[in-house]
Amino acid sequence: MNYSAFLQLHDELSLLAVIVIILIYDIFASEKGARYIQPLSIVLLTVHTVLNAFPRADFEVAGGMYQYYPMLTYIKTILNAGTIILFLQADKWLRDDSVIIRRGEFYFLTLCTLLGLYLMMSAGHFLLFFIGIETASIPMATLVAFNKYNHKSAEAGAKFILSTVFASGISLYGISMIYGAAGTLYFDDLALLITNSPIYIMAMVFFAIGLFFKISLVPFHLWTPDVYEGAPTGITGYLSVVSKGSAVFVLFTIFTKVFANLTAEWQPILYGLIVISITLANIFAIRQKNIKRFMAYSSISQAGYLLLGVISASATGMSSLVYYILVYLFSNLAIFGVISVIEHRTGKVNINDYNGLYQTNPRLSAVMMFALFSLAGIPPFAGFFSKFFIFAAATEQGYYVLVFIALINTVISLYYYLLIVKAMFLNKSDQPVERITTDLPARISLVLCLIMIVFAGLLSSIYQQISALSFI
Amino acid sequence: MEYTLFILILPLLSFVVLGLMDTKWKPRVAGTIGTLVLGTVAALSYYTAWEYFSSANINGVYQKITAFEVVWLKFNDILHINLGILLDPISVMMLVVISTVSLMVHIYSLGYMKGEKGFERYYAFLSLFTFSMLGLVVATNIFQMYIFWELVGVSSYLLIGFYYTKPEAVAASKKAFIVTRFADLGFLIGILILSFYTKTFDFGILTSGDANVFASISGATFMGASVLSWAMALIFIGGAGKSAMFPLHIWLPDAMEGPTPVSALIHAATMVVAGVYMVARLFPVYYVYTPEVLHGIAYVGAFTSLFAATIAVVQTDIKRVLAFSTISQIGFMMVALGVSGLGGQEGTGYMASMFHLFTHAMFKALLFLGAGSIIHAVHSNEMNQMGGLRKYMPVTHWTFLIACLAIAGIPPFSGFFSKDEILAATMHFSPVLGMTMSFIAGLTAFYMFRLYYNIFWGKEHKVQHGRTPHESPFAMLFPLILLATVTVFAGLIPFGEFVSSDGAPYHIHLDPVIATVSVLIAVTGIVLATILYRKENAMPAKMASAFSGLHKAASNRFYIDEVYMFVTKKIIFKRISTPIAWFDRHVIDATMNGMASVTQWTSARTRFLQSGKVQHYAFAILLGALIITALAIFI
Amino acid sequence: MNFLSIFVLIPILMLVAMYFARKRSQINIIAALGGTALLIMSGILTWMYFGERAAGNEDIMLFRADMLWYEAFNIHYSVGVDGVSVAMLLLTSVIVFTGVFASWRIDPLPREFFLWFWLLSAGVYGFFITIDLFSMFMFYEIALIPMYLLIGIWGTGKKEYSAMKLTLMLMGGSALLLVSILGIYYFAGGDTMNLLEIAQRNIPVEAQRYLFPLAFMGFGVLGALFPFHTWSPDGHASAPTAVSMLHAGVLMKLGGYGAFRVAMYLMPEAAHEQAWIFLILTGISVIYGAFSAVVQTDLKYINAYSSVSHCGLVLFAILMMNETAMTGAVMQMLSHGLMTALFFALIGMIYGRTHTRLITEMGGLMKIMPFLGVSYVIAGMASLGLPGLSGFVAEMTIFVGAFQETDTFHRVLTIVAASSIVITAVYILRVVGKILYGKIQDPHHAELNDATWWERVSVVTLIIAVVALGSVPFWISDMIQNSLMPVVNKLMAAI
Amino acid sequence: MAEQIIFYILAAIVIVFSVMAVTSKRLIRSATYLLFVLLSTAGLYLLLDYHYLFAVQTAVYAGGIMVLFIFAILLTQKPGERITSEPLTQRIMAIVLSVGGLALCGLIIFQDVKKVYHYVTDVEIPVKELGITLMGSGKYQYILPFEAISVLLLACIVGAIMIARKR
Amino acid sequence: MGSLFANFSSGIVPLEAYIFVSLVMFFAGIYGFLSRKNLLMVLISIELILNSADINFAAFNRYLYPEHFEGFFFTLFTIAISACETAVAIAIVINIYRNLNNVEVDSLQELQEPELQDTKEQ
Repeated sequence: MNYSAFLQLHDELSLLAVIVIILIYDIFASEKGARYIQPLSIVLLTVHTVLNAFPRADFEVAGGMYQYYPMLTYIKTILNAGTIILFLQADKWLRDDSVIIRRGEFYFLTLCTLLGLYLMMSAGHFLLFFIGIETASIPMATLVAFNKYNHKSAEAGAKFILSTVFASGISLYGISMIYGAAGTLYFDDLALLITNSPIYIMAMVFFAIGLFFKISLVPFHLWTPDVYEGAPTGITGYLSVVSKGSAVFVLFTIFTKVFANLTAEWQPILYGLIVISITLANIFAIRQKNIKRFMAYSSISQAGYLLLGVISASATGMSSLVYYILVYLFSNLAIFGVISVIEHRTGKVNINDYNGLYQTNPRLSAVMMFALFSLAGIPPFAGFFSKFFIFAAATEQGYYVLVFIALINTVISLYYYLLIVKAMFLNKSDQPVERITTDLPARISLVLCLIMIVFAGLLSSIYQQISALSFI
Repeated sequence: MEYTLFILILPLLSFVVLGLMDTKWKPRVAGTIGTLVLGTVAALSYYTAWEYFSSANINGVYQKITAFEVVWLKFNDILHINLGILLDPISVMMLVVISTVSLMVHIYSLGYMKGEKGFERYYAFLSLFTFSMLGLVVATNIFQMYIFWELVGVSSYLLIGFYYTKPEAVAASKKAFIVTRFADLGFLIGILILSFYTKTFDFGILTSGDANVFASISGATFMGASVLSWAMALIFIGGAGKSAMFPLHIWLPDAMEGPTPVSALIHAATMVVAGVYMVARLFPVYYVYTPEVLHGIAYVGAFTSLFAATIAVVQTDIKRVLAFSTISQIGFMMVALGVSGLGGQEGTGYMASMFHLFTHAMFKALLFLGAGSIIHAVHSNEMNQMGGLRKYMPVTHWTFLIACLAIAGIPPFSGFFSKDEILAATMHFSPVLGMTMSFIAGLTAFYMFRLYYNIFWGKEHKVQHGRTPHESPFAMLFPLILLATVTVFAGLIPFGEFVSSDGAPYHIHLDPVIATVSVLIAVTGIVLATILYRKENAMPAKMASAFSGLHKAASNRFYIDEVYMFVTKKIIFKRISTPIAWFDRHVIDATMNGMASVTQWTSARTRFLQSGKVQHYAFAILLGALIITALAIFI
Repeated sequence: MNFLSIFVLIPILMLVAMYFARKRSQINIIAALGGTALLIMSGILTWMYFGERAAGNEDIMLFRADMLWYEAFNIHYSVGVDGVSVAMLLLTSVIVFTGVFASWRIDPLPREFFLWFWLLSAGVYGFFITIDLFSMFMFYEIALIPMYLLIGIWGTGKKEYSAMKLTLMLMGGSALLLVSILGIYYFAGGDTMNLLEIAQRNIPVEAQRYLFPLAFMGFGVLGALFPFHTWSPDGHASAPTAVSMLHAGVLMKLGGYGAFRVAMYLMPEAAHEQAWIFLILTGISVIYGAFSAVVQTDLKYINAYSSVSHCGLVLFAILMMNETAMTGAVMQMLSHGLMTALFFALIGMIYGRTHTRLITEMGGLMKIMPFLGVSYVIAGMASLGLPGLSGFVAEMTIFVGAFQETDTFHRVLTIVAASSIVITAVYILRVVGKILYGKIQDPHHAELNDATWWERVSVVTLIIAVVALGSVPFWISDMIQNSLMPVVNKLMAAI
Repeated sequence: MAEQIIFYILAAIVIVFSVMAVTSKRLIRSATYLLFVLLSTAGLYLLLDYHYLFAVQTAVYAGGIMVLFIFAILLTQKPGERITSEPLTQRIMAIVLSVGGLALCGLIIFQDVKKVYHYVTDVEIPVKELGITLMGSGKYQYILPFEAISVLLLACIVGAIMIARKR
Repeated sequence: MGSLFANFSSGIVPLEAYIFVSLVMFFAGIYGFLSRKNLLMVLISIELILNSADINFAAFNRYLYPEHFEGFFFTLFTIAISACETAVAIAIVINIYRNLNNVEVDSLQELQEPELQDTKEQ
């Protein structure tokens, strides 16, 4: 029993250390000292991120139960960055009287879910994978219900936990079928054993439901708008980017690694899912009045685009997928940053409330607009590049029609993104949102997002780095 | 003879300078500049004519001299538009005509337009017109001709619409432009066809008689006629538009809304003969390759001539009478060209046409200027506002009379000679046609003297608008006198020595029979007019009621305008444009909007999918899972 | 970085400068400087281009520069110009320059207006100088999106609807385009995005059959190809003056330029196969736009439909696929760009005074504002193809070129298209007659002023350009013609 | 043979009470039926010679989870209250879907699952071996999930407390 | 199904029997989830779903792959996970109860698609 191999698990260990420090600090800190838990968490997470931002060589631990390859470093760094930005944006909210008492738990639980995502992504075995995904989901329910005296938040928490457990129940049943058919749950072994007999297909589909649910593809998306609307805005952002991004990445690795022999089966499945996800989400997004609900549908359709990277199942697909996650993360978080600033100050979350925002808050609306443009794929913002690459990856595999459908949907999505731009810039309002002085952490987060939105595309080195490490 | 370039450049410069300066200069300065420039141009033209006719005759044939030529726009290695100056007998003759009439009009306008608002603009436009017209006649190639053709059209548009606050003037200018534009489309297509097969625009090559040029086109046919016929017919449509041949003549009477000197210059003497000139220019092609088109031209000309003369008899607006007379006379020229042969006596028609063009320009300008002088005095265009003016305006009266005699074809005035040649040629070609033309000549004499008597004789309207009519200032009289002099003597020019169908000079001789008959017919016309109109009597009204149907139809110009109005307003506006615009808004646009609406509709109708109940969500998840499984396995 | 990149850098520099500018006067002066600089630069470029060609440089593209950008997709920032691009750059410069002056008194938010304005220009310039499919597409989209805000904020009428419609339709077009670009990239071997290199390869004909219509329609949407033109009337009608100018003047040219540069150049076989479909569509555009313009009562609608007609002629000529017609197409782009910009500038100025664009509510304006009136007439004359002004040269080149195609189908279409010149005359004269001539309709109009100096700068520049192009066309037509040869040769070889 | 009989009895209990648990009108009865199901499942584990699993199932489910349920039921329900089901149509839909799903999955599984297996009876797994497997770091050894689940447990405890306590 | 009877008579409890039990349990759970209004009932159904997978794991491990303990441990860990999940879920249900004073699913409908008043917007 040689446990020293586990020391190689830098990422998880250091994150665990952060979690433990925060937990202990939260428990033992004095009333006064508790104030510092916010900067402490942010600093610790930043240190953790920086320390683990350098790719290493491939390795396996525990007989392949934990696998490492350099791309994981990137995706984890991206998720870390997202979490840091989330922490920065949530800072103000966490100082509210209603939640200040639980802020220690907020950091702790969020980091736990992050650790769960780590495990999920690094897993080389379905058991570890399942534990990872559950670690990411179950505490997430408590985060969603974090504003527990708020009916909406409580309701969203309940809906989330019920549907997530339902989905993971199906997923678990699928895993049991895989086990029953193949006799092992190690990814590397499974890759050789899986054939295209019906039981494997059924097992794969059942298993994938759990991920589809997290990615919130149509028709597994129905929880998304309700939960996004009800959850605290920071958590909504987290759900929409960090949780979703890692799930897509895992879907890619598992589908291409474990179910490589079933490629001919899962590609059509994804094809259909992409089409209906993007289309239906777009159709629903058009009618939304609540901006968080709106962002939910936006994120569903973005998930469809993300899956274009998965369906191409190539090195290009992987790199463009990771890059897309990166860009999507920063764009979406910028929007959620602005939403949370405004929501926190005025409690307004309807799109109509954004009318005339530019008159009073030009900078916030500018950031929002750039982020929306980035999501819609307008150059020179990063979203254009990420979209182009992911489309290129899909066309490389011959998915012309799919890309075409996706592009037509891009136009629809542009429509509803422009609705918000229109609200902010074009519509006049008698009572626009008052002038808001953004607090420093949120401002830092927005600036960070903005920098990435503008430069992540123009500077090719980011993509080149990712591309150099992608593999099938 | 590169100096000929200045004939073009000077008016252009004058236009640009006057146009840019606009109201910055005093009217007098602008007028002076314009007139001086035109004087120089006229002098240059005369010198050119002198030099050309004295030096270009080599081996008994007048040579075509290209005085100047540059490539203006290269389409490809074969086709390119050149701009240049081609001197040959007819172009030189035209130079003289245009610069003379233009100069006269310039001088005349100094008096006529005095005190008008936009005097500078007027002179600028005159310069532009002169430039364009000169450019047209010296064109070395058909495309250059087309370019200046268009420019002439625009100048005409601008000048007709000179009184732009008058709705009639605006409408008339618009009409003139659009009708000629429509005709020009034919011209353009004709050029396209012709140039495609012959690989050239150049007149020199086209008219050289080289059969190779037309080798590739001769076999081609389209809808039963040879392509070359199509091309030449289409080109003629362009000419018909400018020269107001039926049924494209409708713009010309309305064009009289412009200032009268403009009518004299453009709508009588120069621009309207552009069509004739063009046919003459391409005459060898017409004659050799498409005689059927040439004959068609003759018939169109004859019909137009008759038609216009008939209308002229009943018009009461003096300028309209002159306008229809112009149409009629151009018809004569067209007929002459149409019946002409090539070379020597055979080519009498050609020569006669050019000759008539020349003399007509002079006497018609004189008529118009005289009419202008009258209008200037009376402040009205209507005949019944006039009468007995000969006492008050002696100079105008005499010059007008000379012109009337000339157009009626009374010797020794110039019109007699030219018209006589035309009748001779026509008679030679077809006696029926010749007789028709003779009849028209009589009609011409009749309506001109109807006009003459109505203006200068009959009942006096002494006081008009509180003023007694008085003779015009010298600036206006001078051109009248000068043109009258020319009108008197121009018939004596041995025109055949200079202009002929093949460039070789020949002697014209009068056919005494035809001359006598035609003079008799003319005199009959005059006598008839004298009886009817010299003194006020009831006969004209009786005549009118006797032929009431015809009279009414002729007064209304045979309802051609109404037909046009019907076509434009009812068909183009109501039946084409409005439906298209409607279609665009309600079908195409609605389709595009419809896509958006369908999306939104779907969006609004799909709410039930998102019920808010967690069981429904789970239901969807499971159903999705099962369906995907089933599809993946069983398909 | 090389000389050409300056054309993109100046607008970007302007973006930065605008960000710091505070007062209206500063904004205006900076913008004017930028516009002037661009105009001068394009002049210098033209001169240098002629110099190089005269020195015997036979490369297809001059002033090449190449910078690897995204290695994974072989994306380069690759610039180079030929005669066509130079001509387009000149056009853009003139219109940007005049656009600045036309929006001298833009209100409200002048700073923001110019920010978007310059972003738009950056996109347009970028599009014309790059020869890399990706960068081209990127600049293309950069040029599209500022439209939304420019129209939405500073426009008039149903501006929000129009802005949205315009943006969505153009983006729809670019969606088609993107599929096509990706297809071209992969079918050409997937190792280069450079136009010139792809042109050396042969894309399989089966692939071309799908990619060509996508590309052509994608660009065609911007080039107002029937039936995708409906954004144009609404968009133009609602846009502020300078934006209409830029949009009709330059942006619509992106369509023609792109169709020629990408669709025709890279996929000649399919172009030959499918030309007839698009010829019919463009033929419809030409006639249909002209007829629609006849009955409109809003000045901008008239001009927008006229643009549909004229731009249809551009695509029409491109599809004729011979040297002359294509030269004519480029000339028509220049000509239409200049005169439409002139039109929109004038309409904007008139609207700014009378506050109406309905021709039924105006009349006799010539007397009140002679400068604008005369300029309008000149613009109209250019539009209806008066010799000596730009329209004539372009249209004649197109018709002569189109007539070189010998079969009846092409012939008939050419004649049909040519008949548009008559209809053009009808609607132009109708407008001129209604608004400029005649009696003054509204007594309030009698007190209005003529053009101010900045408006005069803008108008006079455009008129000079129109006259220059129309009266001395040979230098620019030669330049264009020579540059077209590679494309034409490729098309010829594909028969 | 006895084993078979025991299995079928257990299986019958599991199936019957599963169905009753989800159809019962009273909440507390449902919970009781669930308890029966869980205990019978533990019995099945025993039948499979997984004694340790039997113990865990009994302790954790029957002991831990059921208690939570009972508390929650008592907290939220008034005694004797009948709980209602969803409307009939929805229940029919649920039945159709469940039965259809059952048919589909059953078909696939029974068609495809491996038919050849050797069943070794009466071999109890030594707990030491289990311990080594649980604590080992090699292949087929589970220290890593074990550690990972500790984080999950911790997070869930913290989360549940945070939500549940009144503060 | 024929093989089921064959195995039945051969004296060994067939694997299919276990799977059948688990399948029925699974779909019973699903039926419960879909048809019950009470949140606690829904949770009970979820327990059934998770438990059914456990039976599968154990049975597969014992019957087919007895050499390793993969199914065994999966079951073990799943039991722990379902305990966690139940704990959190019940906490949330209690929170709901505190907020809404009942635990009916129908009362969880504040979050749903809003009605649209006007669809006419461009």
